[in-house]
Amino acid sequence: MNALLHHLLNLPPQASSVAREIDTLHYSVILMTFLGVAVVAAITLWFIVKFHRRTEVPGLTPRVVSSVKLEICVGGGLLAMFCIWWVIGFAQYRDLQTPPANAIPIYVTAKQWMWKFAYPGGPASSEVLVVPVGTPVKLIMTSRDVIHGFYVPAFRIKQDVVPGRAITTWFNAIEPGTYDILCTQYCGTRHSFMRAQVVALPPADFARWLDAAKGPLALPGAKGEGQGLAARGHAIAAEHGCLRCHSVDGTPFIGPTWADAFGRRRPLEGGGSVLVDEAYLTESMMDPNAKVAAGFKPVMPSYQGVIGPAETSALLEYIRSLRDLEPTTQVPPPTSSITLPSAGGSARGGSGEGPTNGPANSPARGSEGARDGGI
Amino acid sequence: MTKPDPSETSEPDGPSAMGYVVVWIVLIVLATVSLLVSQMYGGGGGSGELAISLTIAAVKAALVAAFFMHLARGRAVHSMVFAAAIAFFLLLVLGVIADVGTRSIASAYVDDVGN
Amino acid sequence: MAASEPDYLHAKAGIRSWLLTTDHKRIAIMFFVATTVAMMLGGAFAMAMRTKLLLPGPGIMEPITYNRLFTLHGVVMVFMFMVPAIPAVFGNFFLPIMLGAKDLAFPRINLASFYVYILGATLALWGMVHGGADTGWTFYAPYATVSPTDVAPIAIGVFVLGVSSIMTGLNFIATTHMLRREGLRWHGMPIFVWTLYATSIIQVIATPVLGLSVILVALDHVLKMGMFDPALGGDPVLFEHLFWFYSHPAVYIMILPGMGVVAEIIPTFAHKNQFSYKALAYSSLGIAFVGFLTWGHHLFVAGISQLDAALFGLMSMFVAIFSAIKVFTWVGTLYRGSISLKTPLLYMFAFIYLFVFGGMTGIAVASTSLDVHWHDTYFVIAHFHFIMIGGTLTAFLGATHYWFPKMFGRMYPERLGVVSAVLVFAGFNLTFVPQFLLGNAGMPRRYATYPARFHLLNVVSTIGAYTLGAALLLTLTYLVISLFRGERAPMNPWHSRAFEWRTPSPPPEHNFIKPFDPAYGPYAYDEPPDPTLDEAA
Amino acid sequence: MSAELEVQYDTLARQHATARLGMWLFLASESLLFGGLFALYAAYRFIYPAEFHAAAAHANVVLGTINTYLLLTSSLTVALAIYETKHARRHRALILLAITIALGVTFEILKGVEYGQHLAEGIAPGGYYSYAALPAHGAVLYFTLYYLMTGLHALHVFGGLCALAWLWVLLYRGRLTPDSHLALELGGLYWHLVDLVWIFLWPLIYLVN
Repeated sequence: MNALLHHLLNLPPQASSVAREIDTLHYSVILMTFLGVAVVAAITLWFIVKFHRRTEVPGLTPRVVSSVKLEICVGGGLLAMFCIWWVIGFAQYRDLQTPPANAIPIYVTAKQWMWKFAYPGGPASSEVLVVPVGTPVKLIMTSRDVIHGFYVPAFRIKQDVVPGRAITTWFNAIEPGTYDILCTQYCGTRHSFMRAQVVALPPADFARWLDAAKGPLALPGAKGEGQGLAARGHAIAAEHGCLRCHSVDGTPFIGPTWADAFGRRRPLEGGGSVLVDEAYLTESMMDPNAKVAAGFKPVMPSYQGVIGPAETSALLEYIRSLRDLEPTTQVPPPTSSITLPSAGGSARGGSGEGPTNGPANSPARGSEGARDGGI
Repeated sequence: MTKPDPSETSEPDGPSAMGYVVVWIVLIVLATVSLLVSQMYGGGGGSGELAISLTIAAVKAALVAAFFMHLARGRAVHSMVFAAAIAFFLLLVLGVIADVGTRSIASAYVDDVGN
Repeated sequence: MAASEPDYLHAKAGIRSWLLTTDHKRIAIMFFVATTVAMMLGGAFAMAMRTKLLLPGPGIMEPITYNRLFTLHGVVMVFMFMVPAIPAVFGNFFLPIMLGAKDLAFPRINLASFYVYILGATLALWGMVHGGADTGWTFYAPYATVSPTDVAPIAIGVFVLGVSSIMTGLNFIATTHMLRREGLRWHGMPIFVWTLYATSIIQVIATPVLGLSVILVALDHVLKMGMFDPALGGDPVLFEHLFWFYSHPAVYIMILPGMGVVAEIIPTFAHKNQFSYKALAYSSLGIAFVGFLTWGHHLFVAGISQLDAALFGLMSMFVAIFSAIKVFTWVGTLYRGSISLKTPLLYMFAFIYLFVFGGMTGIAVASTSLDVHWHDTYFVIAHFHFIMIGGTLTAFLGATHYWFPKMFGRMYPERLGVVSAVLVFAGFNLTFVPQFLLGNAGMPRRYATYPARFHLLNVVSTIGAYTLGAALLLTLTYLVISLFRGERAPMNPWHSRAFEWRTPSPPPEHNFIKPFDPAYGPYAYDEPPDPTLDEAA
Repeated sequence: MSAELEVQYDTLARQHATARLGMWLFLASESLLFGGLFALYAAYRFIYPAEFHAAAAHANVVLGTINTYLLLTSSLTVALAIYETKHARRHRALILLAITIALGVTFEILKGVEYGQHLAEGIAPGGYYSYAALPAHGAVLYFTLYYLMTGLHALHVFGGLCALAWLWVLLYRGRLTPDSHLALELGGLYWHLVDLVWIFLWPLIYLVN
């Protein structure tokens, strides 16, 4: 039943703890709507046929007046039904509005025309909202300029983000995957481009991602002016958080390693393989889930519109520069200064494994939940 | 047209000249009271003071409407229009206050996160 | 004596006799032209938008262009067409006639309201040519106060249009109270008058608040007044409160007169008394008053308190009941009638179906938790277009066909009428049913570009829009032609008992040769008509 | 408000009664125009009680109070002017009307002085506010509202004054007779509304300190 209506009504996946029950109310209301229209249509059509005018000039018609009792019944009956919907709907609304006590907080900042997510004690900034599956997440949201609307259709949540106020909403993702974040409050020229993504990871992967993310995010002299394109690409990789999922030392991580990836054929999830070249890498950045590498889950967000052509080419150059590395060997400068999570032991205080024990652990990791497709 | 009933068509005649003056004196007195109250509270500025001064204001408004504007002896429909305006105004204020007054006070937002 | 009296169209000649007329009928005709032009303009904007949405990407126009388009579409359709359409055209024309009056209470204010309307429209249109706002017709602060586009002239134009609307409402209320002909009791008035009266209350009471809020936005945009500026501690949500305090009741300004039209057309073509006169009359007032208590349901996700959300959600359920009672009564009126399926009645059936569906989806979005998912998505777009187009526009078209003979003394081509009515209905559904599904899938409104997965339904919707546009053009064409070529209309082509059909078509300058006798009610189909009427005329 | 009977009425009395009703409807509409601002005031006072309190202490109570007495008195004089016109004492009516106008003008002048003082201190509305001594947020809103409310009211006073001046001329020319002076009546109604609004503005703006 749910599946059928869910399909007929063209609803997005029910990926949050509240989605299912909200949809159930949705079904009942919509079905009653169709029923109401059907009943009215049936009655009117019946009257049209039965009481069709047969003479050119109409004669007198009997005076028929509804009884007040009947009106009260109709009105009262409908009102009762509406009020039931109101009670249920408002109860659900209250749940949507009140985060559970154990919800983990994430700070959301909206501005024309992008979303920024910040984790307490975690990365200071991210274009992607990475959350654990099965744990309530509380979003504490504010806007830097105008009113925006935070909307995740798959979670059935929406909340206007008002400048000057901190407004919270919450959700509990129940399915790993990548879901759209759309801005629903008209906020200016590029309103319709103000999209982001939620990546729901299994708890273990989320924990690892968070640890990795705690590392410093950019090289000294970020953007690497005056340095080679590869160095610049590396800085961009750090800035956009690529390195939180993709290691450069051969360690398989949430996503496949970049070390010695370029120019090789890679088996794909669901059979076949692909040559890792500029074309494939670019596609994987822009449409990550088109060709997912074997052993990884399609949880990588698209960077379409997030990184421009120049940055893309820099990233490609950087990845190419890593092609001669032997997996599991100590990575050479400049990458060594920022490798994730191998920097664990170093002053940077990341808690990932070192490169040496990387391979040892990687099978174990391989068995754990989501892995990123694409690059 | 519907039969002209006197109250509807005859121009509502207000109080006598003396009546007007009396109303005016009352208004002045009330205004003074309101002023004194506010000075007495002197910086108290509590809701109690506001309630008092608004009540006085309401009384004054009622006097002006009833006697200067002839609502007292004018047509009922005038009073209805007047009452409707007040009622809808109160609805507006109540609807807004019901929101502003009962919002969960948002915690001060830490500005260094997010960017 | 009678026959010799010229009708209002020929009573006076010359352009001045139109531009400076105080005859409510001529002013109504001028409003008819003006609002129709506005509708075509808004329709053109709609077509451009739908064309752009044929492709997910930027396609034929820049986002900023699209954003201006939907703003202008909203402003033109709401403030220049929907709000004045039925009251200022058909209300203006028929309210005095239905009351047995020679004119409205304040004819000069009536004329003034027309020119104020023109002034406001000109201001807004000038603003559109001169940059054009991109704020949406809702002018939400703070965006509207910082928008790079030229918001002020359009906001002020809206304010001026509001003044015109207030003048109309004030005039109607005073007329209804003071100019009912002798013997016409409140409970003897046609339902259309009741709905206009209810509408006028909203216009007089709510419009000033809209005027204030748009003026505050304009002041902020031009003079940094900053009443809603968070930087100064202002709360943008308060603007939304003020705006919707008008703009939700405004929905009833737009739909109530349409409901009145339904309540006039159905008895005529079913040749049957109102199933429940009082229900229709008082539900109109009920909608007008309770309609003021529901504005908050536009703010469920705007950051209002839960208490407010609860109150407004509940009130929204109540206001729906009045509409339900109306539907019940319209359908009941058909029972044991003598139904003749003419174009106006077809439009009324379209109205009832679309209104029931639109109304029920209104209940759906008022069910608070569902609104969270649907708010600001295409579901809401589809919902209120069901009410605004499926309701008001359908009623407007029905009224046009129903009263065309009376207003212009000519008949419209019945067969073409039926065809276009069917086309309008089909095109409408094709346009907006897909938008419900888009909303379910989560496509936000005001999106210049959209994710590719929404593509197919958008294409379908656009095709529907073209159909609807074509149908409307067809209607316009044959109506304009029949203005001159249509066969002469008799006094009462529909065998109606309503008051306006007891005076010649078109009516003389002062509406009646011989005033109607209210003793013969407008819906008294169970007894013979007023014998002193010559049906032949 | 012409004295001749219009075609849609059967008696002049009914025509005048209708005009009065129309005026009342207009006043209702007007009061909702102010109502929006009062609602904003209520909301912001609720959000920033302390700031409003501090800012209000800075309002010019003296001028505000004088203006209150002026307007209350002008309401009396205009009412009396109508009364005298009704009883065919045109000369008195002219004087009373003149007094009303004078009081109104004085009101506007004092308001101007008040504005001048505030602006001199840098207390300007909205983005132009530059008065350091008061808490920024709430105070700006208080004074912006102060300017908006009193400004809108002052505009209405100005409109009323124009109407009264025109009426004075009509009266002077003897166009307003004891049995036909509807225009004066309506002008009076409008003036009383202006007074009504001020009756509430005064405590809200000046007396909350």
